[in-house]
Amino acid sequence: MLHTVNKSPFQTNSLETCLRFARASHSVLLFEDGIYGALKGTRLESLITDSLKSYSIYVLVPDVEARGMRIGDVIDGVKPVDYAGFVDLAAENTVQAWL
Amino acid sequence: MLHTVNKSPFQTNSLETCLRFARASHSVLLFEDGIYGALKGTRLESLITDSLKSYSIYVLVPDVEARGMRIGDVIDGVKPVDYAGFVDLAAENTVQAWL
Amino acid sequence: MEDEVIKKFLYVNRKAPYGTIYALESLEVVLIGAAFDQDVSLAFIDDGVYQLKKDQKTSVDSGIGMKDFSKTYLALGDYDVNKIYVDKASLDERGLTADDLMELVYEDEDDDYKEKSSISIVNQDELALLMEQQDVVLSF
Amino acid sequence: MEDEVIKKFLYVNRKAPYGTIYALESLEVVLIGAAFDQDVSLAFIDDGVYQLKKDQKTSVDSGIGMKDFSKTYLALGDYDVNKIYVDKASLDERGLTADDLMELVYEDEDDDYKEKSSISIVNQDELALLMEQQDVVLSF
Amino acid sequence: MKFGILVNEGPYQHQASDSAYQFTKAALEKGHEIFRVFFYHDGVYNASRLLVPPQDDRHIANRWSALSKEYKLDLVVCIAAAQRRGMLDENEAKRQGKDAHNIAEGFHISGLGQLIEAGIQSERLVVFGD
Amino acid sequence: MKFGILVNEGPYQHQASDSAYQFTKAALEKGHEIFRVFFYHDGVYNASRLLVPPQDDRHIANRWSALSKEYKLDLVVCIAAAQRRGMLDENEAKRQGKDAHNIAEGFHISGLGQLIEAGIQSERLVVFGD
Repeated sequence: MLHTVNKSPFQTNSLETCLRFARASHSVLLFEDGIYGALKGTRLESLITDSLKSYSIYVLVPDVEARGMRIGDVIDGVKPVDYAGFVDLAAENTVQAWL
Repeated sequence: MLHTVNKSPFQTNSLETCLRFARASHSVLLFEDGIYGALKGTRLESLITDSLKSYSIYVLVPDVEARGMRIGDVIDGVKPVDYAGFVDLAAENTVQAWL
Repeated sequence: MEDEVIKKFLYVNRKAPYGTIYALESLEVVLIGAAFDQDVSLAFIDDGVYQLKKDQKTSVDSGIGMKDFSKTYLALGDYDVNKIYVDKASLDERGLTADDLMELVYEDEDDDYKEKSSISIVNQDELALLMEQQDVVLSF
Repeated sequence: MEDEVIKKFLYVNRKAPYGTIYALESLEVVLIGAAFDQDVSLAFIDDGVYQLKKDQKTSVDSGIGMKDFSKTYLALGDYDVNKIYVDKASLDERGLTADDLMELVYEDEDDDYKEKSSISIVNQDELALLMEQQDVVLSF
Repeated sequence: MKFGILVNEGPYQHQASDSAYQFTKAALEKGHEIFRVFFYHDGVYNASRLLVPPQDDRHIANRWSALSKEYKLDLVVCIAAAQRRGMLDENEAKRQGKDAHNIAEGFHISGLGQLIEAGIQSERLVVFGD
Repeated sequence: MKFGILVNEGPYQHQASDSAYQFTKAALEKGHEIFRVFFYHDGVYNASRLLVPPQDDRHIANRWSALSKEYKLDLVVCIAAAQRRGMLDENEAKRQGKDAHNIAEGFHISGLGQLIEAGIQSERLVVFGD
């Protein structure tokens, strides 16, 4: 199962709820304003680093770069993908969007 | 100054930020999905009861009733208003919307 | 053959009614979808649980000037949409219980048409398992 | 006389760029508003602080397929929009500092056209005071 | 008192336009003046003449038009936001070489300066959005 | 693999339509099939033929139309959501007694059943919204 989150975790509760329902073997993709959850040094960093122990988290690089961040700003262990990588993830899993 | 909040405090951080900037002598109006912050018995009830010590909080009754709640479900001390009351509050204060 | 495939559809509702149209237009999809004989479940999570609050009261000419569409949920049972899952944690943090929700029921044709509740209040592990079993998840 | 009124306008920006259009269209109001010779301030709070992040990189033909509009903030000084307040708590919880933001400057005509920073990083009491002094608050 | 109103969201999807309407109506009924209602962002969609809501639902554009007629309300749609979103009046359609236009009676298209002017001339500006 | 795509927000205001477009394009370029793109809620506004975005910006409706032409994409606009929001094709305009219509080339209006069918016939349904 692929969970997608497109909202900033500072603005809405989508990421928080998504992580409540994500399970081992699932994947989570952060894109659009959701990429803010994947960044180092924020108040929410531990939410992600803890989650990485249980399942894979991906971040959409074009959304990261548009917002002035670079791969180096992303938490270690979060895997970078482009739109083609997003497609691959969706092909491998049923997709649940946390809007 | 009148602060208006139209989002559910469970979904977004608008109420939380609003309360961070509200000051004594200000007023806060909860309307639309913002009315959920004014209800008794929620996880966030103390956020409102604490705030009531410093400033006035209002809730728009038509929005409360539409959502299946009644005045009795509203935290004691939060003042009910209708649209005319909303107009009065806006006439008395500069308005800042926390969208 | 392909047309006879039965898939598991889950509608995930996480937004409050009236503040946005998602609740209403999600319900419209569910009603149309009911004609397709798929295996349909509805989940209400976060502010989505407020959609099922009883005693909603507004009309085009009073209140907030929008019609009360909550009665439509009561018809779901007649459309054979009777697997309605409500996240317990979401109810809890809002101070709500089953008593605050509308009574959504259906007649069980396998059990002498007895009237049964369509609503199951579930914990997050049960809901996570339900999600994993789906073919299609429509989020609103 | 009425046309010569100078009012205090505050633009409050609380949303991230690109995910929604509010940042871009807010900036369009500020630029048009600059022609009206009012007393203009901008506040960046919550995800709004991300609007000022330097190194934004996208174009219609690459990245997310949207143009990078962040360069427009650099022009604000030329429009005499030079009171830009950034909420420190919002930066802090995002792990950002002044160094992460674009350098927005203006030439101070009262001080031999020296180049000065338009950005003030302020705490919430300073920002609350600023809000209280306004005549018009436009929120995006 | 003189109010200015800013509507930032389109009809039906968000309650913003409904709340703005109820506020505006209540203000007028109390004898206040509404200097202008300005439609910005997706708010420009409120000005569509082509809405066909279900029969038992409110007609958001007509409701604004009717209020405008009754109280001589100034309903202004931001031209930049409207162009981007496909809301055009007859003049704009001609100018842009488009074969149709869709602005309802009572609304007119103008620049963002009209919003700033509403801020200056009104004693209060009230914003309704998402 | 066969994908279905659901777009729940209008052009420009939210990134949903942009992300859906980039996803759809990437999927097609990888050789996947797109069974249908369904526009619901404010997503129906993506189908407007009247958009006039700034010259240096993307044209969201044209971009979808072009992709539809290149790959024979099925772009379906929900009729109920479209009526409510003033998005009409020529037939609908006639039927509703409206004097204009605004649907762009490549899009067509149909019922919500087309969304359910996309769920049934596609191996994956991917939702883009707010």
